[in-house]
Amino acid sequence: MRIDCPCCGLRDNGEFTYLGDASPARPDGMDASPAAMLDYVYRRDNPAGPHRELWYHGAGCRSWLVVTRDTRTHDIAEVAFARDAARARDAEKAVP
Amino acid sequence: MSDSAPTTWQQRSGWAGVTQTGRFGRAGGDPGVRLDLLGRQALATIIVRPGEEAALDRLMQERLGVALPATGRAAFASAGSLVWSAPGQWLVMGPAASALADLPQRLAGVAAVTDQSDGRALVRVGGADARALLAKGVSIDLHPSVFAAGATAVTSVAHINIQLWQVDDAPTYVLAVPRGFAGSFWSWLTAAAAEYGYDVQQVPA
Amino acid sequence: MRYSLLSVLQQAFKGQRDWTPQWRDAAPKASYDVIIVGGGGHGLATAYYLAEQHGIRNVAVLERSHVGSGNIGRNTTIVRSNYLLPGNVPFYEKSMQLWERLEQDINYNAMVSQRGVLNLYHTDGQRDAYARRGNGMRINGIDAELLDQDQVRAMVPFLDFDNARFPIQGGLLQRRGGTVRHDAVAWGYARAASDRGVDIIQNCAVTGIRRENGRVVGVDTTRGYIGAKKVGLAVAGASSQLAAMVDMRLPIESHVLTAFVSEGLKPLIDTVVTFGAGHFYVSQSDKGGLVFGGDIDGYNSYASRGNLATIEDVMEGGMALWPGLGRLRVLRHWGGVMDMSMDGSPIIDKTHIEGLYLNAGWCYGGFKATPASGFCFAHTIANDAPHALNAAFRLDRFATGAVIDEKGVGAQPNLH
Amino acid sequence: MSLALDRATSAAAPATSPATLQPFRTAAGGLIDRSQPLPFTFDGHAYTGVAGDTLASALLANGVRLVGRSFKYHRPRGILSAGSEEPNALVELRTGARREPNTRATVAELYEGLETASQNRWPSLRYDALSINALAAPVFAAGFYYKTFMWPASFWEKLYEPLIRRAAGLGRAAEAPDPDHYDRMHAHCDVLVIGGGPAGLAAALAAGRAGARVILVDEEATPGGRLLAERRTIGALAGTTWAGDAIGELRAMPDVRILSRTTLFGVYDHGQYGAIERVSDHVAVPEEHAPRQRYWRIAAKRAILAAGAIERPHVFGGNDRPGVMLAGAVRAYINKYGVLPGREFAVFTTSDDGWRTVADAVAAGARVVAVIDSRFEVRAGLTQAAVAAGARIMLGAQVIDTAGRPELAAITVMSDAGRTETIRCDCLAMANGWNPIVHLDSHLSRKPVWDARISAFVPGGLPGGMTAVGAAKGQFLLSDCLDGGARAGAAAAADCGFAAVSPPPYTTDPESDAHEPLWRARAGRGKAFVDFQNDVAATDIELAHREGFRAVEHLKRYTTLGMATDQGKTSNMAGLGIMAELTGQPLPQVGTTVFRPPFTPVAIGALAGHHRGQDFRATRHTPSHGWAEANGAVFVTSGQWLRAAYFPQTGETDWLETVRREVSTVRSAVGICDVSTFGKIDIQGRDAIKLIDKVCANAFASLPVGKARYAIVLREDGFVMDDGTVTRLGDTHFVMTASTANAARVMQHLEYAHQWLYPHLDVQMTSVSEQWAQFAIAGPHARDTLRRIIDPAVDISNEAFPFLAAAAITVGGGIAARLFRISFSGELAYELAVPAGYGDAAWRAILNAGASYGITPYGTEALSVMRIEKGHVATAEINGQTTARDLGLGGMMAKKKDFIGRLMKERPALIEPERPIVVGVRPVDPNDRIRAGSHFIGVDVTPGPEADEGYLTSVAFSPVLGQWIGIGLLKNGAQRHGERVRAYDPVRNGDVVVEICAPCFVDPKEEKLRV
Repeated sequence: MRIDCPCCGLRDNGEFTYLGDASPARPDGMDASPAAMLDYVYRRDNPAGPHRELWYHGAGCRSWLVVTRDTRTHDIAEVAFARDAARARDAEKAVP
Repeated sequence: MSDSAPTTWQQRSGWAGVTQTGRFGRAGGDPGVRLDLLGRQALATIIVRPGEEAALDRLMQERLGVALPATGRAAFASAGSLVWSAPGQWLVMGPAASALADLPQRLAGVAAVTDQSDGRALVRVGGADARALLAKGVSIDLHPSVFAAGATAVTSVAHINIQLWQVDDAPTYVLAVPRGFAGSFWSWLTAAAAEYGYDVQQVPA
Repeated sequence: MRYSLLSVLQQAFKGQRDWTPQWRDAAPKASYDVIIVGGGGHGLATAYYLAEQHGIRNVAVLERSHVGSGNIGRNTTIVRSNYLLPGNVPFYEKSMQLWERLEQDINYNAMVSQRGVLNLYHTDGQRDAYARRGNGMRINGIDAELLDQDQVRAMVPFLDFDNARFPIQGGLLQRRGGTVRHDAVAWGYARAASDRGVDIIQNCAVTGIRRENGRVVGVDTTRGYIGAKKVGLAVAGASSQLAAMVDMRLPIESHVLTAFVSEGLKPLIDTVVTFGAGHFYVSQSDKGGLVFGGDIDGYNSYASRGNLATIEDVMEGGMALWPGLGRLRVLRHWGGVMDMSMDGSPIIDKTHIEGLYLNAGWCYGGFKATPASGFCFAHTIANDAPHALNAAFRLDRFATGAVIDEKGVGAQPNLH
Repeated sequence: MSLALDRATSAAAPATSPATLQPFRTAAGGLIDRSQPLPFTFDGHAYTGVAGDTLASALLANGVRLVGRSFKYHRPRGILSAGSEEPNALVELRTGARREPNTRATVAELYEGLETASQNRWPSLRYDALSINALAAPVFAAGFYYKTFMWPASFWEKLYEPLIRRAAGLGRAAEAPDPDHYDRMHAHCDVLVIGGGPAGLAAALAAGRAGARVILVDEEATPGGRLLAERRTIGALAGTTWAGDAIGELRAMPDVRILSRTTLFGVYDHGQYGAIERVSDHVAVPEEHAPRQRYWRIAAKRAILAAGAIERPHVFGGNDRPGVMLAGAVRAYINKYGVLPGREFAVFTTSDDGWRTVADAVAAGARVVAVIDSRFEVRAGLTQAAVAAGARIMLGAQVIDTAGRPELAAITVMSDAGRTETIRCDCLAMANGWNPIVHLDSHLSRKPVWDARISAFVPGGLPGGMTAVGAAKGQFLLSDCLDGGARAGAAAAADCGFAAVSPPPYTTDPESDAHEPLWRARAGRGKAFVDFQNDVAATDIELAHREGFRAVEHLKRYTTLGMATDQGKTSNMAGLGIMAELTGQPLPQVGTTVFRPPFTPVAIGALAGHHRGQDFRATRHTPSHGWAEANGAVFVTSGQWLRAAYFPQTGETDWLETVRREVSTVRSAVGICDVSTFGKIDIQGRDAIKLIDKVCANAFASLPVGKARYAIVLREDGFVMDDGTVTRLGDTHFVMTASTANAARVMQHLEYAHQWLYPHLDVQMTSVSEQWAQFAIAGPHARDTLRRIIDPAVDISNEAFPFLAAAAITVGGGIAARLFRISFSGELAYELAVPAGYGDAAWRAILNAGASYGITPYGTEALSVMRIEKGHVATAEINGQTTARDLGLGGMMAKKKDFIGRLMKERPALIEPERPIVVGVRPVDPNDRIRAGSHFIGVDVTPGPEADEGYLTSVAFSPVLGQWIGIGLLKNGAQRHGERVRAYDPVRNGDVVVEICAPCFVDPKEEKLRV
């Protein structure tokens, strides 16, 4: 498998470490509920199909990436810097 | 305990105790690979602060006469070289040990500067078989149409994270290896180079 | 026909004419007392124990493909009960005990081979961790021996003791551990369950789970609707998909694990050995192939195939442990889709939906669990309450914090 | 009964001229070099082949046709094929540590002095004792073992299994480590062409001419494929000439690489391919510095599958007798190797191309006695050569049996009317159509599809970027191979952005590929084999059907069809065909087996490459490693690091004695320890403190500049990930340490928090683990020692530089350094960091400076003793299963800030009072020794699951207390100080009564570290 790191190009998946589903957002702050945290830490959709997931290019540029990959075929549709995706996520959250 | 003296504060290269100079590997013909062990030079990581990339670029042009290289690129100049190393990060190299001492001050508020001069062991790899040799360990495409002089990559070789950059189209490469891994890296490099024959020399800073 | 040496000899003279299908390839009835979704080892064992232990025979096992087509036929056939944590230990020991009498119980030779499982240690810290494990096993009445380097050398002299990056210091040995012919487990349970009245329905995929008034009433399948008083899910690899039919999100990810077999060789190694300093374990099948594997690839996947990074990692582990492997050849590698749970331990429990039961999250340890899993799941379904042996395998343990994390790596399935 | 051949095979060959030694070598022809005789041995007999031979062709040239014994019934077996699909001719190659079992004689290139042996036979190949298994064949039907060997239960491991194991298996592995080395190479290309036959060559030419970067891989020593095995013409050229020209043109192209002797074994995701180049397998021993094999990891934008096809055997009684061969293989031996596999040939065909064998055999000087074609009508002109040769032509007939002991001497043919007839011949060529090699495209889980025209599976939806051409696509005509290959090569180049010109169509000699499959012939008396290597007969498939194993995977697993070293290359289709007949289903509905990588078996050593022995994983060396090594330190592996465990001095005989001295010296004078292995992370930026406060569970906002603080990092699930320190070097500048074991993980975690959880923070972070050498200097004379090496201006008095102070200083006359007053030993202690290049110098300087105080270097053992004496937790306690509360650190958890792990650590089971908590332990009898890993059990309690109350995590012999001490995790531990329990250690026969105490044994008021 190869992942097209936005700054390093196509690299073997051996250069990366995997974290998992990028969909859950951390219930941040002192008012987060244990139930929401439980959901965030443990429960997953685990889809057979497109999956947004976090990978870390540890043997390369040390960027965290959000990779959209089909779990049935391993086909990768998109790779983005996690930081950019996170900023977009937070911007969306900020909208009332 | 023997051998504790002297207390002269002598620097040791990361290659010390690991490498031997001379001709090795395949005996006949010219060695296909030349390995130059580079002495210590000033090396630092520069990480730009949010929104300060233009300012950093300007400051580096003033200081070294080279612009911040783009992703995957390196720029070499006599005052110092800049090698991209991660988003918003560059390695800066100066010829002498103290060449970069002014940088933290100069870049204050624009970028974080962290000395790495002792953290890497550097080797220059040249010779007719240099590209083939590296292809044994590096999974990136080193074809001249893809990776040529001025290109750099952060990747891994033999389970060791390294950075390499190509300095000319001979081709010649420089590899920066984390200091503590120098022994294992050398073991791989020499095993891979043996079939071409290789020549090792020390190159003073 | 009962299987025996006599019946085999008789059939030898009759050109093997009188054998009949080992299990009935049943067509679905309108309804059942219990439907087990999943015709793998766990599902078939559950059906068998429902019939055998609880007298519940109006049972169907629904299999989307054919019996034994999932992980029961894709694993590396190792059985053991050398677990660390109290939640796991008695359960896996029960499984070991059921393995030890499996052939007599189901009249099918699954070649349970107690050739020993040897886990190597390479540091003092690992030794102490194995001592902790071994002592826990002994306290539970399970055999465990802590071997030093000489004892390991005597057992497996060809390993790399002298030039290793991580020298072998010793090992934890469970002599009762070993291997079992995996396919035969599925076929044997299928035959035994079928003989006891269970309908084994192949090529029947569940497409929906129907509920009325908060209680399960049946399942929609590619072969039509089938009613059921109770439905048990035993579909490791696809648990999340089935659970999604009733809007449940599970603490499970699906990952791929690659396994390998070499060409056939004359006997070389007569135990199961696990490398402690890399990802590699190996045994030799009765046919002569070395069966080995390593770590999961470490990303969500339903593709049942792995990639080169992991394959190389396994081979490097193999060569580091056993340098004589160099000229032996890998014949085939394949992937299985694992239900990786968030703490590395399984789930056998009732769900919040009445009449719906869940057996899932086996990670890559499901094969050895097959008999006890069936035994406990059958109990849980029959009594609507867990057996003491699976009392720790509750779904709510993630909320309560009573997680069973053998490796101590936390809620990250790719690390278990 | 056997014919003239017996004399040739049984005679130990005397060493005279090659010609007399090779009775079956043709007078001329073949792509071999007759001027280079190559002596070799088989089962101890000396023979001679010639350069260009495979072991199989050389054996055949010498008249050796009995080559092996089958797996189950030990039936005599010969050579079926001329390629990598060979199921029968498996031999052991070479001897000693280089012995390679199960090698296919058909792909083993001959070299001078090659030693080979048959396998799976005893005492000899010709007289194999276990061939009595064949007599019991009626019992040994598929799956019989599932039904028996069950009584008595204990006999399985003791008797049945050992017998089965000894009888099973094929060749013998070498008993020594593999002496050769293996190389790895990464390659990239635009177009990867898999297979160097006519289609592959045409594709590579078209892509290469367009300027694309091309890699062509081919299994054989010379590409050419079937062109080398058949007598064909392309345009005005002989096929072999055309192939030679094509290779020459490709070699001249700068961006084309031809990898011969290379098998593409697997297709992986996103255009990654694995291939093995057999660099040195055709020589006795690799040249110095040359690898035995090279593993190519190829990344390709486009791939062209031109792997060809495999001919199908016929299934009939006695079809496994040596001398029964694939027709294509017969032609290959004749045309490529100049070898006649027999003198009197018969051909059993269902395809037009089988008839080609007649003309080739006759041209090489053999007799063709009969051509049996099960079709009732064949194309006009097809029979011409056979008629001319005087062969009998038997249409609508089938071969149903063979005779000969052990090699073929005659066949029994049954006419359509049911009349049987025996025909004498010593070689039967079987032609039953071809199966495209669909293996590689199925590696990515694509199912092949049925092509009724050729009655075979062809590639279905191909993996991204892959195209099939030629025979691999089911196009068996040479002209189609060439034109299809050229078109595909041009298209692939165009996909990669190269302007490609479509070449004009190729012209060839006349050909036809008409064929009607015959899945099995009518029953004869003998066993009709489907899978030769695993001895699966047609009757086994019938039995599987009878017992309900009808799904293709069931069929395969129950009968072992297709599971041998050839992975069913010659057998799977016949198995499916017979099952289709039995179930009355069309064949494609029976299913297809999924072909898994590798395409042919791959040496484990090749995939491991450099990473074995000491090079299995990288070793990290500390800055003081050189000194420690020279001074006799004993090292311990700690993650990737090698650390000094202790430094024995002359006269010390026991590691405990050494460690005791080191500890005592530190506690009474001073010692130095290399702690460079800790992870060190430089954190800068306006929001650095915010990030640190999110990642650490204790509070840091209040940390003043110039101070260090102990830090605890939790996982989000509330368990402890790691501990370390955070030091504030400047207002917005911090350095954080992580434990040796977790350094990489903590760095990754920080990056995760920074890039994913809190992307708006102004933080710049980088690892400086390799930049700084760091040494702990501990003991009452630590300050005195330090004063001698730091520059005079630095004030390290207790007042100016108190406990937990930290500062950037200089040493050795202006060398930048960092000094931290932190202590894990409980003594007055510092950690001095210097640039790693000065690490060795600093280490020596400190030893010199401390010499007059009696300084000792100490290693990880002494470090561990002292931290246990102090009750500090380390890796053994921070094992991923413990919370901060378990470790006695619960009180440090911040209450007023959010941090990773905050909520989850409060889950009910994690705060229940029963939960084991850290305690100190010491044996009641001070002479007793305790061991980590012992479990805690009540003093008079019988061991059992309910009695288990926790375990000992760490132990040490404390020189201060003069006895063993430990720390452990005990249920309700905090309330049980003073209580006695047992440290129960049955795996080491230990059972020691211990007293529970507070987890701190030395200086509990911490007076020593503040002086």
